Amino acid sequence: MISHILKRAFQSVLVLFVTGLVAFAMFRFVGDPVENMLGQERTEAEVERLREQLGLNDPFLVQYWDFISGALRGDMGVSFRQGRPALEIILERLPATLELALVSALLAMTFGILFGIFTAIRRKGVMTNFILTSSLVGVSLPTFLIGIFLIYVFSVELKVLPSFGRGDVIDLGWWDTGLLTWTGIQSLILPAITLGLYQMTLIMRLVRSEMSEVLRQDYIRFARARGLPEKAINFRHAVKNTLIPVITVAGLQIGSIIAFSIITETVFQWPGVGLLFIDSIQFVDIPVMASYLMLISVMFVGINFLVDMAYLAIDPRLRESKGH
Amino acid sequence: MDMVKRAFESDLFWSFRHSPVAIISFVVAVTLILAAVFAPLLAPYNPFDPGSLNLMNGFSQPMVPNALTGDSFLMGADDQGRDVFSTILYGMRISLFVGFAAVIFALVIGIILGLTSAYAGGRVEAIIMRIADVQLTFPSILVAMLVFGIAKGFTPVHLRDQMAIWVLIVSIGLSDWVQFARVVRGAALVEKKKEYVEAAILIGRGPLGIVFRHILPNVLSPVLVIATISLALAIIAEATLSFLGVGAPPTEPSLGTLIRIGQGYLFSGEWWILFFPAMTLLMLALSVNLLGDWLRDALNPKLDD
Amino acid sequence: MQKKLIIAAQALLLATTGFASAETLNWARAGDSLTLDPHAQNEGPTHALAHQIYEPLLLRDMTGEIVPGLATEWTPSPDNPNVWVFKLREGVTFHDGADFDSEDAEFSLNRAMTPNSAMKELLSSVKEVRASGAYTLEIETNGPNPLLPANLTNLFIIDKGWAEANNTVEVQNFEAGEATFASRNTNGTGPYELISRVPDNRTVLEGFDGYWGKAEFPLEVTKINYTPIKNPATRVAALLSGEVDFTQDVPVQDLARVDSDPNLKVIKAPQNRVIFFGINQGDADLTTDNIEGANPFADARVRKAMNMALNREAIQKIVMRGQSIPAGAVMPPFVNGWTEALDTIPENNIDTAKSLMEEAGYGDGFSVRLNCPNDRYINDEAICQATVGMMAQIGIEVQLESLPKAQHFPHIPDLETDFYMLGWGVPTYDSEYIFNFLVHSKQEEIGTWNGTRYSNPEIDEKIVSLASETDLEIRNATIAEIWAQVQEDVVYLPVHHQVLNWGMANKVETVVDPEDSPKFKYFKFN
Amino acid sequence: MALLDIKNMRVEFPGRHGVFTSVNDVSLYVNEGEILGLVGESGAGKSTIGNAVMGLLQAPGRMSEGEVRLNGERIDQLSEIDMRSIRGKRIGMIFQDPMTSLNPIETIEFQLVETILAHLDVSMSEARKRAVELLEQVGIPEASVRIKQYPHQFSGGMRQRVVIALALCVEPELIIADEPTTALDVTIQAQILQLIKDMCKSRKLGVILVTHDMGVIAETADRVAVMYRGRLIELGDTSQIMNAPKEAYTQSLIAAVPPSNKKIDRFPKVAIAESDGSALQDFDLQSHWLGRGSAYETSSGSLLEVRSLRKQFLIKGAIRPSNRKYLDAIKDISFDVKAGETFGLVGESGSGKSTVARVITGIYPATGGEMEFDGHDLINTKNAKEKQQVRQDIQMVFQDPYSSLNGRMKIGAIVAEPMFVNKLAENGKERREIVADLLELVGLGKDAARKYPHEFSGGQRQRISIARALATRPRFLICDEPTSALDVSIQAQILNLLKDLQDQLKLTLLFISHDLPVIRQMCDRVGVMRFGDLVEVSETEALFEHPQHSYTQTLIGRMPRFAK
Repeated sequence: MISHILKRAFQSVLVLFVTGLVAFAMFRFVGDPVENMLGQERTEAEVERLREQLGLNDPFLVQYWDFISGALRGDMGVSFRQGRPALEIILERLPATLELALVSALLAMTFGILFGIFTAIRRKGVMTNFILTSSLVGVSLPTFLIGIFLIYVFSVELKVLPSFGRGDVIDLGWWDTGLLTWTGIQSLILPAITLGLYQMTLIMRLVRSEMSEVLRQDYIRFARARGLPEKAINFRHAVKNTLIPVITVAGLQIGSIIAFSIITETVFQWPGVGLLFIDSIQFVDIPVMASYLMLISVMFVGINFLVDMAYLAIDPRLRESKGH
Repeated sequence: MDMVKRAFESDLFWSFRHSPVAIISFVVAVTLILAAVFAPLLAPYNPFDPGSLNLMNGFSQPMVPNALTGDSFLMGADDQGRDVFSTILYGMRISLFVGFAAVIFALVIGIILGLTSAYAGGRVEAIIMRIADVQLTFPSILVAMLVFGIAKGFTPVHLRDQMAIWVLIVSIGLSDWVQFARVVRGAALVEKKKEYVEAAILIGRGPLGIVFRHILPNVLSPVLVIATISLALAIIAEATLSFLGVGAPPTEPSLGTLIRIGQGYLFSGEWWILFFPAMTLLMLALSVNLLGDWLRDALNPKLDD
Repeated sequence: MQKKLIIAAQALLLATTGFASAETLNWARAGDSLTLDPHAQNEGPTHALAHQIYEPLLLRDMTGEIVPGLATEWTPSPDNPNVWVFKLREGVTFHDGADFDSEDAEFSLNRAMTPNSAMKELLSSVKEVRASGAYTLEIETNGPNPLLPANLTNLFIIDKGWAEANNTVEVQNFEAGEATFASRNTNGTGPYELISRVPDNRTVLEGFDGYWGKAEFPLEVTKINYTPIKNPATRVAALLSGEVDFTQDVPVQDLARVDSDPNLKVIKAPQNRVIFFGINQGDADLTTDNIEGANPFADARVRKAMNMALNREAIQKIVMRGQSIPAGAVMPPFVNGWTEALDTIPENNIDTAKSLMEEAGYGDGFSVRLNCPNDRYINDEAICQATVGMMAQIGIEVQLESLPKAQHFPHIPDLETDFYMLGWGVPTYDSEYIFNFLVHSKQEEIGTWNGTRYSNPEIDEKIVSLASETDLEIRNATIAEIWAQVQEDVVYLPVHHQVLNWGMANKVETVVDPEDSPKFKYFKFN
Repeated sequence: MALLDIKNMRVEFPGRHGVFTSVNDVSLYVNEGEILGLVGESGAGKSTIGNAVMGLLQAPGRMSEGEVRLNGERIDQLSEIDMRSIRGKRIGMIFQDPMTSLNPIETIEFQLVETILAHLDVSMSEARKRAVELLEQVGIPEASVRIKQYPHQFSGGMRQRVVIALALCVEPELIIADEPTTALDVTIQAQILQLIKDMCKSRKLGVILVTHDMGVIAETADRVAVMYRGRLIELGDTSQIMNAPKEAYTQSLIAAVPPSNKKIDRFPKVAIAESDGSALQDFDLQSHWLGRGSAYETSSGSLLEVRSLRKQFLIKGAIRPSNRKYLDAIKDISFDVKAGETFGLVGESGSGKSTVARVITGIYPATGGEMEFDGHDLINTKNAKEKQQVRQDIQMVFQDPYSSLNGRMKIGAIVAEPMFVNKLAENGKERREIVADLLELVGLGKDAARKYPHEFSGGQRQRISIARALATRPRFLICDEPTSALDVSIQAQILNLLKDLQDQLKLTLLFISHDLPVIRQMCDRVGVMRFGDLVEVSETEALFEHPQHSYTQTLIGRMPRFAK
């Protein structure tokens, strides 16, 4: 068990180093931050001075080392764009993204699992076909278009939901939340649907196929032969067995949701890290981009780890001899 | 002949004939793919030839002659005076090319790595699956943006025009191979334990012969399902990337680029610039998705992910 | 029934988002201010926000006129032609209650000249800033500088005591690795106080009770909610849905829709920015063309042909929806040196252009790369695309490479492009500014944005002479001479002057600021 | 009045190729305290009857005619909800595979208590108490501790006891046991059958025991119903059916069962079973391709010598060797196989007998020991050519007829592949001719070459498997449970075929099986394996008549026998 955790931890660190390296390789090519930082009146000498100051003239590996050693000390550098510590900016924007991602994931999980179970139990039928096909429409259009379409319908034409931003947020000191105000919740609806739709379809399909598989198992037939009520069979025996593999995928999807929030946040001007990342790319704000990627990696690795642990907790077969 | 006969007698074809959804999807998908392939024959204009464009045709309404030039377009003209219908046909070529190539790229990498890890086992398997995990750490759009950034640095200036498409292919493919590898590995591990593999060892087949002659054909069904769904995903991914500014160039737009451009005209009344490309994309992705869905049920493999 | 529901929901939305109040203005634009430190960035959105909170000695009002700010009068010193004397406004207090005097002005201008300041180029001619009385400030320049006041319109004054107390004397420095106090906090003399700010998200300003100009300006806007909305469609949606009262960057194709909305209106004015193409005419060979050993752009006939092939009216009509002014010179119309004749667009004549190409020996055409930004100017990428088509008509096959601004702009000073799009604004409203950056041969300190490799020693000499010429008539004559040569040599292919489009609720009354920098103290509600 | 009375039952499955009638006009009954054996080969419809009684037919199957009465009350037309109160409460069911019949992620207690509460109005604690008692009754030691465990913590036999406890937990009147011991080893099988018998007698239960195994029926059932292709062929007392079957099918079926008490030369032909093809044609082996391989000396000495063979499997990897855990699949065994004989290896699952086959063929490398085949060192040979030569001489017929053929290859390609890989034929034409001959030889006919495996039945596939093995012209053929997946009538044919081939081609056989009667019929000498050890090697008849080792004695004692 402990060796398992240690192994995981080691792999995680490796992943982070690789992420950092790849991220850095990219930054050399997204553009030159210096032109953005200086106005059109800048001189060659100015450019040189700033490049030197930012360490952009150092060899690639030196820059990478500076970044990694800084990161280990919790110093991710200073945003070229805002002149504030990159980590601080990221952490300031993180609650927005996490709230959006969590609500989307919750929506996706709830409806994905419900619809998945429904369509697995009733394999044929008008309702099943409707759910299956209409959910496919949602993944057959790019996210940004769905978002803009929702804005058009619900903000511009019906004027019932806000088109941008987070509404009023309440600062809890270490976390600012939009979940406690009416405007905050209103503002969350469209982005959460946009972001969650894709994952919902994915989870629904997964639940459906896993559950169909489980329903064919002997122990389900045996449960039926013992005269257990259909509800107990479907929701106790089948669903629980279905959810074990679903947890892994769904857990990993949370990571994807955070990454995909880049697009949703851009469309809805949601003030989270995804939007920050896009702004940073445009401005070649290297410290912020690097911090963002590291953050995503840390979260992903963390989620992976938690999913692993959840797996152990739920599946008794893996519990004692730890399996795999 | 034998193959054809076998195909028509197969359970798969029987299930196809009894599924109206599958038939309709198949017809739509094939029609669109053929339309894309034969775009130069079908399209009234060549939208990729800038010299033939007349800017004054810009924003012509569908089927209404342009007030300035008198030209009339079936689906209207876009902001550059391009015939929307022709642009969609040509754009679909690019989208489909990117989609197919990305899926093939992912498929080849995924199959090779999946088979290798399943057959070799041990350390090789551990390393490959770890790489897959790391790959999963980078969500697909980030992978694409990374590849795009890196490629831009390495491509010589005069090759940049062609670069965009290949970068799209590589980046979408790179973010996609893991699921192929996992499914192939899962299926191959099952196949590897079957006795026909032992029989093949006994008659003296080498590892390559066993993997490619024996195991590979038996793991292709789930791969086919994933490949179909991946095709739809790749086409959508291309569109999404173009929204982030890393898509096909506007002078030779893909469906995604057309939608990206068209979404700017959602409020302004020039609905046709967005509507037709979006509907085409929807029909294409939906029909491919539905086909994949049907295929999944018809082949009923237990997909690992 | 359904309709009723919708109306009820609308009412709810309106009530809860609270923009029913006549005094609050919900303001959106594409980008946010980068920092609150007024000397750390020389950039539009940053200055636009700073103008609400801080004030310069003198400023341009919404019509572009230079008017008194914290200085009430300014004249060249009668004793020394190199010195400007400013009489400062009395009875002005900062938001924290501190009094404003010449020490603050001296401190602020000196701060703006430190190496970390982004504003120092505007003050490069300044030798010394002196507080010569409690309310008198003297600025001495290296040699006479008649245009100095025009350079001061975005140089904001901060409180010396506040800066020292909060250890924010230095403009922020990236090497130091931390944000300064001034980049997050403000203490200006301006009409609005900062209430709260989350960068890229929302900034809230409220009227400053102790503002000196209370009697002088309408000040009908008492509260400002400022939100940057990056995605154009979302920005328009926010305006159409009523969530935003005022936005600066309305996409041209949506102007009609906004204007036709009964609750909204659009107002327009020419912007201080000209869009043009630069062409590499100085190199012996081009790297991005298909002609070996020669530079087709070096032939003036080719450049003239291109100038003729460029159909500016079509671009204006279709790409810009009429929201541009076709340009004949790379100079916005407000600039000293501008004449109608210079700005007359060349005739669009493909046949003549073709014969010019023939004469130059390029009857079969050639191919070349065009570099273009895709997120900087209004419809920049679409203009370039249209240009590709127009050039194709005279046989020039253009490959378009459109890139985000961070990747596009370094190509120009680094001389990595042969054909590129650039836009230029002239904050000093004088032609010298254009010559210094775009026409003079490219050198370390001058001609830095001249990516055309155009180099004319005679012209260079004339440009340098402008800086110290005090006789305005001689100076204007030289400017005219330089322009004549630039036009003759077709150094640039001008496209158009951008037009500013401000979309707003009907209740808002304002004119368009040519620098795209709204000053809300002038705004009225009807 | 009979406990369960089935009248004219007809069950249909509509499908792609029309309506398939799985059960056709079957009438039978079961009394209290009686075990009715329902016997038949695969596809006979015997399991379908059980499912139809329970109302658990897989869609779109349906009972289209007939009636089912439980204690005189019609139950085949009940609604799903009413049926549920019969399932488990009045009729219990036991499934074949104990490994998959239990929900893997719930405790045994949960599953028992849930079932009790579903039918009885008792409190939670009462249900728990009852659950523990049930486990004790079915013979699970330390029931109160083990009840908290999960299914994977139980062995196969114990799991089947749990399954029985679940079926019995609300004291049903009737139990339908669908192949309850097929997945179990002989020794366990006897225990489980005894348990079912005891429960039946002590609780006055009616039991329908569905099985394909005549031995099980002979030992357990009071009466027997014989099914064939959906029809009830014969119904009678066990002794009558076993000793004096009236119907021809029953007769041939019983004749096909390998007798456990004596050795017979050949199995009689089964009249109604699938066509046997033709028997071996008279090949002139001297001139035929197959004969050319057998030009070796048939010495009377040992063809294969195995000395101190060991095989370990790594079951838990670790960086430090001392932390690694191994499973000893074969612990130090030695035996010889003489040329031309059939050497049998018998043992229960997990005894290591299949591993021995795979080590000899080289599919698994040996961990230690020596092996010599016709003078060639099988373990230390590095010479690739020599290795391949030996490999060619040793071939194998596998247990599972479904997984041992590559479903994506045509039969012709499957049989031709060994010749292609080892370059045993001049060209494609010759290969095709040899394939045709081989297919004729194993009784399939040459047209089989153009078909795919899924077009063949299990017995036919084993013939293909044998043809493939012969295609390298081997001298030594390992048969690893070649008939354990086959019906008894087909088994007889395959065993006959193997005997014939051995005679004609002078093959040496290593015959591996868990089935003692089959071993007795096939082998000259037998080795008994248990937990990786070879506990006894002896002449077959001597072994069966006078087993020396105590384990052999147990094994032979538990062997189901039925006297003809």
